Amino acid sequence: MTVMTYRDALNQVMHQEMERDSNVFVCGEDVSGGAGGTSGEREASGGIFGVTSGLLPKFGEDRVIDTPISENTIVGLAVGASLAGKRGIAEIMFADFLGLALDQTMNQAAKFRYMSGGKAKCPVVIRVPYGAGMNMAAQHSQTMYQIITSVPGLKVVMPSNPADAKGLLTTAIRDDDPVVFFEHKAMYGRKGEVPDGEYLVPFGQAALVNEGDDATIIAMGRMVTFAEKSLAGLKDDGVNCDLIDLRTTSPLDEDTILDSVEKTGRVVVVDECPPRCSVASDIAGFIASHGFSSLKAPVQQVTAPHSPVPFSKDLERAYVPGPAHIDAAVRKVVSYK
Amino acid sequence: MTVMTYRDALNQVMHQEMERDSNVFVCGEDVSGGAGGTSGEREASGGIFGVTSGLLPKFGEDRVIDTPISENTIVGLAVGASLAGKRGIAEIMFADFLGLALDQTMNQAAKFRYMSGGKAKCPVVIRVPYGAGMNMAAQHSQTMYQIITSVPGLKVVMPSNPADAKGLLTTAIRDDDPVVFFEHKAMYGRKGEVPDGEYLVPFGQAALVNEGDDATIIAMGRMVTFAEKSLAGLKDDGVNCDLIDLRTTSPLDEDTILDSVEKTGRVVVVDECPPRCSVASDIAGFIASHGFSSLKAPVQQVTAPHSPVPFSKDLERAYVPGPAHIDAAVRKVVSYK
Amino acid sequence: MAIQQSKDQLLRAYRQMKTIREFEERLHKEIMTGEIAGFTHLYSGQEAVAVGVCEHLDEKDLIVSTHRGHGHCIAKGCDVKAMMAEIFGRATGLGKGKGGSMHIADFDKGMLGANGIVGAGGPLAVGAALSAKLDGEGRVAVSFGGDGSVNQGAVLEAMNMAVVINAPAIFVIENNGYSEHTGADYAVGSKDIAARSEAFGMKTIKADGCDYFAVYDAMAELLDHARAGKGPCTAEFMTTRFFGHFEGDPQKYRAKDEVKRHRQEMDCLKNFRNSVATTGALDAADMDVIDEEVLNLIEEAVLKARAAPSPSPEEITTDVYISYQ
Amino acid sequence: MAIQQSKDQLLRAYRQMKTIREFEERLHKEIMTGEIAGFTHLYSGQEAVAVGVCEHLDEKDLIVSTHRGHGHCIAKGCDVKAMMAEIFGRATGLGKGKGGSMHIADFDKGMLGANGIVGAGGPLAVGAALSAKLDGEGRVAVSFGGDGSVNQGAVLEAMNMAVVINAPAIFVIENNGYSEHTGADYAVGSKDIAARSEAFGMKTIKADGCDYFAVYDAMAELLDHARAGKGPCTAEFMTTRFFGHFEGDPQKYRAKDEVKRHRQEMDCLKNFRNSVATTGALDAADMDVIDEEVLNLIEEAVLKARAAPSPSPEEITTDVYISYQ
Ligand SMILES: Cc1ncc(C[n+]2csc(CCOP(=O)(O)OP(=O)(O)O)c2C)c(N)n1
Ligand SMILES: Cc1ncc(C[n+]2csc(CCOP(=O)(O)OP(=O)(O)O)c2C)c(N)n1
Ligand SMILES: [Mg+2]
Ligand SMILES: [Mg+2]
Repeated sequence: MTVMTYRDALNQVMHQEMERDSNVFVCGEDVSGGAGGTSGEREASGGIFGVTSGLLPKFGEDRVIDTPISENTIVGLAVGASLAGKRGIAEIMFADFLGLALDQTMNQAAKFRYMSGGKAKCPVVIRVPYGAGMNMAAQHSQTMYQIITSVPGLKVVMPSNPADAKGLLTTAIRDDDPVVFFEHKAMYGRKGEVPDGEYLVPFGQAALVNEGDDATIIAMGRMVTFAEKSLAGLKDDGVNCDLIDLRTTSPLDEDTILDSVEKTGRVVVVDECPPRCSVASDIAGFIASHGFSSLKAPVQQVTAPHSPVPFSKDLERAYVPGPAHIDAAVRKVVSYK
Repeated sequence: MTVMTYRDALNQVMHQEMERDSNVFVCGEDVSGGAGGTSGEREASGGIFGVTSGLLPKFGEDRVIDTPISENTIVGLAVGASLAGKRGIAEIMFADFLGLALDQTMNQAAKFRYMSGGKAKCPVVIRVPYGAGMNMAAQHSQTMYQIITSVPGLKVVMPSNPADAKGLLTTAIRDDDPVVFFEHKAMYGRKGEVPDGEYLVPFGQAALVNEGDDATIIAMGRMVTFAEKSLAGLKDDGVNCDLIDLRTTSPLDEDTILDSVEKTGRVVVVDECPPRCSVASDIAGFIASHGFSSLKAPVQQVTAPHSPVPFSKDLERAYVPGPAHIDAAVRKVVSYK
Repeated sequence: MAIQQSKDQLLRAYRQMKTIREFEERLHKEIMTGEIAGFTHLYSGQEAVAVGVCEHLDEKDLIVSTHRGHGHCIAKGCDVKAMMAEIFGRATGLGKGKGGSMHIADFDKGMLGANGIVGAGGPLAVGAALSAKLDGEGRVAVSFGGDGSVNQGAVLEAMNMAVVINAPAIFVIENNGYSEHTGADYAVGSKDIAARSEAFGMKTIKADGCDYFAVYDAMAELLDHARAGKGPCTAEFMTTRFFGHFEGDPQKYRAKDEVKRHRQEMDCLKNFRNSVATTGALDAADMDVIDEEVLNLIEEAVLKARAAPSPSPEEITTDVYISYQ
Repeated sequence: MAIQQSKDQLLRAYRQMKTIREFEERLHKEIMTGEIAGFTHLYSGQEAVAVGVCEHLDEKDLIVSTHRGHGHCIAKGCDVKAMMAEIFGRATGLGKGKGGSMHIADFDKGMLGANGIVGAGGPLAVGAALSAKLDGEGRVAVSFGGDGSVNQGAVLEAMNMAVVINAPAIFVIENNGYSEHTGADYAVGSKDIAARSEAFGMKTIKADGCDYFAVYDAMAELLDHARAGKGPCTAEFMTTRFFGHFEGDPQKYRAKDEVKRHRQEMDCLKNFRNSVATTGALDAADMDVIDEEVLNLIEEAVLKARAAPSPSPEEITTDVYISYQ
């Protein structure tokens, strides 16, 4: 075990996997930075969030590819190469820009295996920093994972801590299906214990972060960290909750969810998305269909409001679901008669 | 009242509204057809589904604009013009192609009013033929409305019959917010009674197509027609259902849903989308959160499977939710003890 | 300065073009019977392009195709019977009947798929070319696209991307004068496709796409360039389609006699027979034999496809991971 | 053949450029205090472009801007205090603090918004130009974009679209040598932006973006063309930015002394003062007075913004229809 940041854990995986498999390559805007221009240093940035730093010096320009601003083609580049034997890792600088790359993601990557009757394999990973909390306003703060989760053929990964970041990205790179990997911008600096060496976390297996009989809190990505914060205060008042970290929203670990619901009968789903067709509604709907007999109270959905992400600090702070919202929702669900 | 097709109802509205307001214009691929080339006839197609036919001869090339194959720019063209005082109607030939135009739809049209603090107005309508049933395979058959419904700032319209097609499109064109208007490809030929003259159907008001106390069926778009088919057989066996046609998935008519659920306590949601983050899950989740106290049985979600749309006739027929699936779900929900 | 081709080469090229032609002419008839569902875009008229390009390629080279992909598939070596079965939506099809006409692919043959999204092949081909570049074995990737596809941002981005990463990608633009019901002279603002690829910094050749020899010679030059690592290239081939955009298209946008005239004046098969006759490279008799064999092959393909079973319902949820059942 | 401009015109142009410069230099300091949140991209160094373009426009003309939009806003007449308040995230901002630096807009002034999506302005500007065309009053729409934006499909599609529908759109490309941390000579495969717009069939002029007069004269020619309905045009202006891509950028990708050198050799304000001195068109004293006034205006704008209230929480759900509460 080594204590490192979420960013460094992701960076370490790309070093390890590119070392291990010469078919793995990385492409995106400024993944190294410094190409062309009067170039002081060749690797001038290592990714705008620093996640790909150190790759260029080690693996060279052929496998660490700085690209023009062409999101759809960045994904297409990785997809096309992956259909032809490589394992491409495409970085889309902000998840919001998937709006430009959805065709290659949804209509191409997601469907090749199916449309070809299983002949095609598309082992591509699309890394996307997502989420609000850094005052980047409406076009640089969206969640997007609800949209990608709705697309059959895509796997959706949302690590909530450095160890999972490492284990899930390793699994993603080795997976033969296209994976969209959601990294919360506000978590890159988060530190945690990370297993040394090779470490894989399987898809479709949620983590039971905390155990308790009073209610089930289901969260993903950064929302897990907020749910954790709310646990302490609740515990002080004698409220003990299961906290389920989905880790991957697709595939979904249905068993872990249903087992916990059967035990507690009271559910709070926490999701950074706006409410409509969100993962929160998806899980709440799933429970209404498959866990109904165990339900003792209305499922509480803690989400952002149905509006774009506001810029102003105070507004954004109030916009993003936080520990206070979760705390209130849990108290509501446990007190329901 | 006049009996006409879904296609003709839509076509009539565009004629009426372009007549009424000189700011309204239409743009898209082959909306007239016949531009350039050796051009036998100038209006050679009137839209690949014929929905925009007759507009060019009447309103001319300035307001009926054939475009190159540039989906993102087709939407951007309508959005930019609408920000500058016009009311653009952009046709995206297949809803699937929103994958190329999502930036202009989600990051631009949906957010201008909010980001500008209310100064901007973006009265654009994006018309998108959607859905499976015509053996057009995985890239020409998707639903897409679950994705658009998840985006704050966009209104989502899904007429299930010719009268609503007329009333809702008229409302959409006059609405000052961006509207994505979903027309099911397989419904264009559907005939029905349509009010003459000016006719508006307000957004956010579902239609109670059928009344019954045993269960609530909630559907939208083409799924309403399948739900209607299933009603007769159920009635013969003494099962009477409320059938709610949402008409618009965003805004959502929450009251009509909750009133019916309170009455029946048993719900079937029918949605052509794959299950994850679908409108079916959205409604089921909404009921689990806001209608729980009236629920007497698990909410049944009738959706497509979580796979792309297959080409082969037999596979596609089995893929799309139909009357048989609905019938089975209703019987299950009413028999639940 | 036409390149010398052996008799065998010429006979194979003729057989390929003829196979595509008869495949499409037969489909045109079959579709009228209503047995074939969905969208079908026929390639008749453009055979010289697919064959003139693919005769230079082997299975390790990669191609990315379009909605009008049957010709590219046959030229790249896809099994004609398995293709026909796919178009009929049968379990014996190349994609088990799950893809259909717009999604025929054979990855073992380096055929990365027809594509229903106009322009999507551009980025995919540059990715395939990147794969070839990383392997360093002189392979190339060819992106087929139409005159309409050069107005799609994806293709324009892909051209720039290919130049920036120096990928061995070749953009083959088949200019048949129309994108659906709209003339290329309208939708291509500049009316000049070759100038676009040149402006992106690519070696570009424009040639007659109804002349197999012109296509073959142009591609020889571009492939030398790309295989040598000198960068991506573009070819614009002027051609025509003998049928509507898709089956069922009334083609009101075309002059009444246009197709008839083109079938007389721009038929690449006629052109081929004429030129080999004048040069004496081939005997008509040899080609007549091929014609016979091709017709039999197509007949057999149709009969087999008709007789083949539909995929079983379980196939709906195979070839994709499934969650939330 | 520089166009004659009156003393008043020149003084106003100088004031506009100076206002942009001081606005940005002051923001650079304010951002260090940590009071301003989010992403801020400063325009210092490029003032001659925004002003040389917008001095030709009136409020009925439309512009679409970028992430680096402060200069365009000021040049198009947005209220400096309301802009500063917006960047501070205050209720008194142009967007009530809901948009911020990347989304400043003032529709009453024909300023259709800065934009966080590189390239998105291209299609929007063509749409705005279409609106102008339909109104038939000779209005135009200007799309500002950087060297990086010409690799974005949306911009390339928009250029073709503008030509096809003959919209009075003018694409102003500000080539400051970098897109974020990548050189334009790398990301623009052809290393030649003007050739692209020409290949799309547009009249194109390339000029020195650090020389107000060069920009002004080039735009005069293009605007005559566009307003006369002769079609869209493109201008490529060579310029530089004096700060990092965004505030906090260590700029490792630039030669150590590059910014220092550019501030000495490529400062459009210095250039302006020099040329009006040699021609004797303006007295330094008049400009000194303007410098003074501008500094006071910026100081006042900052003080007012700091003192202004944040938007109230209810604003989260206003200016958007709300469903599913
Ligand atoms: C992104 C996208 N937009 C529109 C269509 C509908 N469509 C299919 S083919 C076609 C025309 C393509 O023209 P061209 O590229 O010249 O190819 P051709 O059909 O002439 O072979 C169009 C508009 C599509 N399939 N994909
Ligand atoms: C679609 C999109 N991709 C990437 C980014 C991140 N980004 C912001 S500015 C920028 C560089 C833009 O370069 P250029 O167009 O030259 O404008 P400049 O910053 O030089 O003014 C990038 C990559 C973005 N905002 N939008
Ligand atoms: Mg064509
Ligand atoms: Mg730049």
